[in-house]
Amino acid sequence: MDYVVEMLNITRDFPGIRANDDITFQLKKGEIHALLGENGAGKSTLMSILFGLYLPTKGRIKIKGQEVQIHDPHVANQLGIGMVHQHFKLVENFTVAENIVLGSEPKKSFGRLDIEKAREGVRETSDKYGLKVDPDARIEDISVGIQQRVEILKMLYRQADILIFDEPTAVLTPQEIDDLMAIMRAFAKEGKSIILITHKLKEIKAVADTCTVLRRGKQVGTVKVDDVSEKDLAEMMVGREVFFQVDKPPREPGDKVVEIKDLVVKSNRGLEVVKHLSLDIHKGEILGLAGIDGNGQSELVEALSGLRPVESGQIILNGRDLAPYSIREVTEAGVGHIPQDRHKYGLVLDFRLDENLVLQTYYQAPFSKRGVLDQEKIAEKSQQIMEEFDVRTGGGAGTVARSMSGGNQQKAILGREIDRSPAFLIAAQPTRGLDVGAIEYIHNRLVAEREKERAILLVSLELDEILNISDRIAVIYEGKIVGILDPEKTNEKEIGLLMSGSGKAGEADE
Amino acid sequence: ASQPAAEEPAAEEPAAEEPAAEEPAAEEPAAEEPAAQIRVGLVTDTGGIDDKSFNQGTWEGVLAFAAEYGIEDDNVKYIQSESDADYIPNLSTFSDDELDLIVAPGFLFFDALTEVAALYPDQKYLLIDSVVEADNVASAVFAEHEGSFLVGIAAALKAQEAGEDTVAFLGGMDFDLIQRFEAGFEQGVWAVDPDMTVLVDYAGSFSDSQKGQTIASKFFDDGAYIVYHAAGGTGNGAIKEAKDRVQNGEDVWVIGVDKDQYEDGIYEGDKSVILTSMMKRVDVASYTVAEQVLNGEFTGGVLTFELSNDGVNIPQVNPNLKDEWVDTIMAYKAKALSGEIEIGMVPSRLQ
Amino acid sequence: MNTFYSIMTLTLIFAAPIIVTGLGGLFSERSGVVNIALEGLMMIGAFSAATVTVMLEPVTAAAPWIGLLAGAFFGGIIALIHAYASIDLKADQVISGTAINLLAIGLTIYFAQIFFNQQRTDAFSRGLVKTTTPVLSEIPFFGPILFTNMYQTVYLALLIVVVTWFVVYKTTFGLRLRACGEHPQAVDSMGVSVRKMRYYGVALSGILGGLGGAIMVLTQDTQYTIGTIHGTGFIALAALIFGKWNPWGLLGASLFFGFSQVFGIYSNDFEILQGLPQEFFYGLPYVLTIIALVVFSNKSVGPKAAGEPYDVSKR
Amino acid sequence: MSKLKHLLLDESKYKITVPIIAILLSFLIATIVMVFTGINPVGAFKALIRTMTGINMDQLFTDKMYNARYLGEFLTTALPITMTGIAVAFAFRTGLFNIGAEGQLMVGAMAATIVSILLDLPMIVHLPLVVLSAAAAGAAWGFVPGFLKARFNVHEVVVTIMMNYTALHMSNYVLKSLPGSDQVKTVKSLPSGTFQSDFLKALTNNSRFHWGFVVVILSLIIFWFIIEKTSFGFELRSVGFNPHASRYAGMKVTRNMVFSMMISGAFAGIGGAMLSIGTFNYGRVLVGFENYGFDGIAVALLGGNTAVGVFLSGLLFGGLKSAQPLMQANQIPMEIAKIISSLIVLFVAMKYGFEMLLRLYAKQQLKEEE
Ligand SMILES: Nc1ncnc2c1ncn2[C@@H]1O[C@H](COP(=O)(O)OP(=O)(O)OP(=O)(O)O)[C@@H](O)[C@H]1O
Ligand SMILES: Nc1ncnc2c1ncn2[C@@H]1O[C@H](COP(=O)(O)OP(=O)(O)OP(=O)(O)O)[C@@H](O)[C@H]1O
Ligand SMILES: [Mg+2]
Ligand SMILES: [Mg+2]
Repeated sequence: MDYVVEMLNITRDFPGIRANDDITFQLKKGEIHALLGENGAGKSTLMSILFGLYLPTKGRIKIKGQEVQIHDPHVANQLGIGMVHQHFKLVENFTVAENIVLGSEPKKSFGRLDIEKAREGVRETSDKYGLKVDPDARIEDISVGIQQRVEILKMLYRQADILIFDEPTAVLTPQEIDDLMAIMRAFAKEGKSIILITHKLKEIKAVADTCTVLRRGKQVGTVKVDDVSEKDLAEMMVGREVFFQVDKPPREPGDKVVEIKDLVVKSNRGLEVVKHLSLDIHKGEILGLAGIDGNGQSELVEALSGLRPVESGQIILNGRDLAPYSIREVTEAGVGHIPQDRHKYGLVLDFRLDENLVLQTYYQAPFSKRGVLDQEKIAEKSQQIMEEFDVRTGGGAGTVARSMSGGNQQKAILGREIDRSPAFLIAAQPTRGLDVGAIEYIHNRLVAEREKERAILLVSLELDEILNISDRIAVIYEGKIVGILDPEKTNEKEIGLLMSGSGKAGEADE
Repeated sequence: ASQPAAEEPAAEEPAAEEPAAEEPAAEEPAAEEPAAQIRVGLVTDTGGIDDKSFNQGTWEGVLAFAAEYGIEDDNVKYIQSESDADYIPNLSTFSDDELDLIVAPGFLFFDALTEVAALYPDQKYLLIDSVVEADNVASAVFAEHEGSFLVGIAAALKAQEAGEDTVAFLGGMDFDLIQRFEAGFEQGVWAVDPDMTVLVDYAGSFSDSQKGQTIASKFFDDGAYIVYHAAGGTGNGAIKEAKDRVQNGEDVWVIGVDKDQYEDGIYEGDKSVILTSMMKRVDVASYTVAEQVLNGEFTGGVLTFELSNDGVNIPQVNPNLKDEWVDTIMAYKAKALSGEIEIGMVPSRLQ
Repeated sequence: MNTFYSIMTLTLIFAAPIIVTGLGGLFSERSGVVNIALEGLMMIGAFSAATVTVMLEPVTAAAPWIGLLAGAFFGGIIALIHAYASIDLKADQVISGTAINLLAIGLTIYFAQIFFNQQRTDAFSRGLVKTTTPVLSEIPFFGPILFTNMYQTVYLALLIVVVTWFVVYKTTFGLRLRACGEHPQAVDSMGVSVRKMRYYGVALSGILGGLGGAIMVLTQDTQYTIGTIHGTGFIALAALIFGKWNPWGLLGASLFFGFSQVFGIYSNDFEILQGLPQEFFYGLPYVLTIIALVVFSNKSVGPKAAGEPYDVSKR
Repeated sequence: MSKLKHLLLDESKYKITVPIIAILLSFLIATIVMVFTGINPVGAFKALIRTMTGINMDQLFTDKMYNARYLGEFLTTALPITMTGIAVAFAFRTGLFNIGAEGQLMVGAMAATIVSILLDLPMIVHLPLVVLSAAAAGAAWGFVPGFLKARFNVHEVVVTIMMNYTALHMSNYVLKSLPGSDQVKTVKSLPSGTFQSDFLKALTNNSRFHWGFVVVILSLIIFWFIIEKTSFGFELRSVGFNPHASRYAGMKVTRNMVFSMMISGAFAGIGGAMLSIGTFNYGRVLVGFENYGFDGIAVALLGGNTAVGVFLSGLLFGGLKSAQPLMQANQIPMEIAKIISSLIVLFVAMKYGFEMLLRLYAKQQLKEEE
């Protein structure tokens, strides 16, 4: 038998939900095996079981032919299983070396940590795979891409040969993604076996040999990647036909709604990250803002929505300069904002859904009269948004937001922001981490808003998304707009070059 | 003998000058006959009956009275206050129960007792250390300055012998009651040696032994040879500091207060750092008034406990005082009693 | 100069229980469990130490030292309640700590009533005794401060500072402990049991908190009463934060608190300060702490995950 | 399934069943402790019943069976801790932990004393002014930790602990400095500036029960109304749960945090008035803390941070507090009441554990039925 991992008839129950239902997953030596499924399909759960974070309710696991009980990650480590989690598990104020050796530290007398030996080990491993990482750097000082390498090194340091990657590319720049793909291929060639969880079909096509698809906790099937198209995979996952191309009628842009003039914004560290940026957005237009993460997009969005002070310059909305306005004034002036971090900014997770749906309007009539809330009016409004935007919850409008699925949370935010009928809607990475079904829905809603003559700014790290639904594309690089492109007349390559500073080498992977 | 059966050596003292009340020797009950009963209740402050101080002394007086007159256990009781908010309810509880005598130790009860005594005019109360003007309240006050005068003499004699020139006074809280201790002490010291220095500090608390220890440490470092404390639990810290130092080879002393503190000062075998103590016989007060009630002689009003009726005194046995010093002290006492020496109640720093 | 030496010596004596208890808090918080129960743990330690000392005093001269051990032991035991509640049952750590503080008040005095029939323990006749070390006390400057009329527990406290620093920053145990307070998920995914590390952390806080209380009662009191600890556990907590969860910082902060208490008592001796009310000096350390917290606020970040129950499924 | 079982297994009722289990369990453990240490627990329960109902179980059917004074005193004791309970609950609901109710109560008591002593006004003006000044002082004391948290991100728990000590020493100093004060108390408040009531006194056989209870009831209603009904309360809760999202939604996070602590402090400050112009009618110089703040935490927790809950648990803890002297008089170490209180807090804090157990039990029941 040449399977290194066999998960046989795995079932896992959570209170109220069967996250994995009789799933059989088999991984061959030297293979890259993708795991695909909508949000909540049970991918992370299945892998957490393999990694010893959860025990299966039913089912057996065999590693290299031996039946095993993986009751904690330590056992998984010993079996040669390593996992790069969706959210990194790194201690921010520790050094790279400390993070890597944590849990299997080299020791000196008196239980002392042998930091020299640790450093050396790290250097050795990273050199072997060409992962350039400084063992003495602090995690908080290094980029996300490097942090991911630290995660990978953690596995390698423990001599893992079964590597699990949970949505590893969600946080990476295109260049970093390419690098990662190369690293994975190298691992596979060396005989390591890889499980890759991702929502990005393109990546599966690019590196995976096999793909197992899950839907609502059940196994839909396992296929050879070469035998299927992206469209086939998407359909297996969602259970219906999926259209990648959004149906978007051409239209003439209207008047300027938003005029950003010579805008300067500083980052948390006090550095100028938006540098004299100017940009117009028109009525009935989706303007896609493309750029590598960290080039000032977040700060720009925060300045536009009032969350971050403007150093100089103007943000003119329908003739009024919003730059000196407070957040509330900006909101009232008609700016809607779908924030990039929906858990931190978008929702009060401990509030009920209905409370979240009036988060910006609770103090206005009809929701509040002379300072007293009108629960009935709030309930009515929630009902309306929930119906219109297909927000599904277990317990209606009274459901606590924390217990809703990521997709539904996002739909709720989208509904709330659109329902306020803003003249200007900012959508920052509105589909991050969502499955294709949810993405499709959100794209369609954005296009529908465009039809209603709104000005929409779409900020995204996904070029596909930008190319797909924008009317114009602005590329941001180091806090400046370095090009305005027509999606019909450009391609990923051109945008990619602009994003990396007109292709000048070396600057892109800073 | 009707002397309270307290543990201190003083208990052996024959009751030559029993204060205030008449000696009810004739009424001493025979063991077989059921004794006449009265019910006595003590309301403690937050310290409880075991505070080695006021509450305890008063309670010991009550117990001694009960033992002497064959009062049944059920008829003497106490109730402890969890906070000062409980004073009134607790006094009221006993008043509702119609106890024959309700005792409140300490000036902290002044307000509560004033109020309750007015509400229950038929009940009889004893208040210690403070005066409530009511017919049904007996108020016991003490001449602390007189007793302190005696220990001041002892301190000066001991310091002279050791060739030291500084002694110290540690007070609990800086108000007139405690200032009387200070006043008497310094007059006693200066009566022997007018050149002697008396250091003075107040801890601001009667229950902070940490602070007591620190102030004592400061006194000793500043050259004090003997510390007289009138600070309750705070003073325990001073005693501890002295014990520590003596065991460490230094020569320092403490004068105890309220009762004979010799035991508390023992650091080895039967050697104690307590030079002598200024005894303030609150037990005598509760004993005496309980006796009055039993005999139907309760009159209320102010009862003063002083040198003349042994309400304040030094212990009968003073292992750390030379006999000749005791004689000197007794000579001064006689002068005070005869009026030859006037002992003031206000310390020099406030005059 | 004499006064200066006295103040310094007393400062060390006052600081010792704060240091030891604060280090206990350091272990707990570094492992990710906020320990507001230090006050209660000190009470338990002080009560146990006083009780054992009183009982063994007639038998052995080592009674106070056995008392110290007893304080540490029972502090550790009670801390396990906090550990169980906050680690296994995911109770709010501040609330669980508050409950332990309340429980300690009740338990110590209740058992005092059972053992001694009074609301405090009996007084021990000696407790720990100040010592003047021959020869060393002759050293200029340090002699009068460190080796004259000093409790040996002060040396113990300073030793524990060094040991704690070594354990926390130099050993693999320390690495894991700190990681638990920063990012427990990371520790867990590396196959180290967060639960176990946190139990160690909290148990150590109990042991050291109990020891701190024991030191306090045996050096600065004559018996255990409800007022023996009077907020020192909270001061230790403040010192921990003030000292930025670092043993040396904690040492500095504890000395500061010790000094300001002693100084309050000495303030009378300085003529310029005599006009100020005593209360001013009583309150000063607390006001200064607040000011210090504000001044250092931008950097005063404690263990990131402290206070959060560890949840495996949290992402 | 029996009715009791039904109730135990109903998840939506956990909010009520868990605290009740916590109370019962605490009493059970305390009883076991008493039995094992050779104390007869009956006396403890008799004392509790007597303080909370006025009925003396030892004198049933005699003329001494009932005494309304106990009831009055018990309610009087419950008033300040209900106020600190409201204060803590209010802060909790807005995401803050107010361990400083103790200090806020002290400065509230201090302010009430000052205004009630120094001003001579007709009652209709004087009394409200006294109460307002207590609230204002408490609010000022709450302002500091609120502001420091909002502005400098200093943890409110530590600041409030420090503020408690500061309050203790400052109010002691101020009270001692008032005209006529001695080392332990001030002179009496003017009757126009106190809650004291001959009517209520007469009603409760000369207990100290006073008009403060009206203010407590009003405070409970105000607490409930602000938190549950107003847009202001919405904002406070939102900021408490998620300051980032609240800022995003246009709320003023800093200001709201400060408001929360100030309102919480105001409630605690009024608690101080319950003492200084209710239970007593003079200002007291304190030796140390009286743990009203901690009692407030217990009250708030057991009451689930709701108005009705705080009302009920305020009564329970008030009863436990005021029963202590009678317990001691019955030869029961009164600390058993403190042990019970702290166990209740501990068990309420362990509520997830209980919920887990209940769910487990529910599962078992289901299996058995199958
Ligand atoms: N700890 C948990 N407790 C309860 N339910 C859980 C828990 N973890 C996951 N679930 C549920 O199990 C289901 C599967 O979740 P899982 O995280 O495995 O999905 P996923 O496929 O990884 O989703 P995504 O693509 O969003 O990462 C979800 O419906 C989720 O609600
Ligand atoms: N502890 C939990 N209990 C119940 N459900 C959970 C728990 N943790 C996660 N879930 C559910 O798991 C599903 C996926 O969660 P997840 O956090 O991966 O969402 P997401 O939208 O993918 O977010 P992310 O941006 O982190 O990828 C959601 O339905 C979420 O509600
Ligand atoms: Mg997942
Ligand atoms: Mg996800």
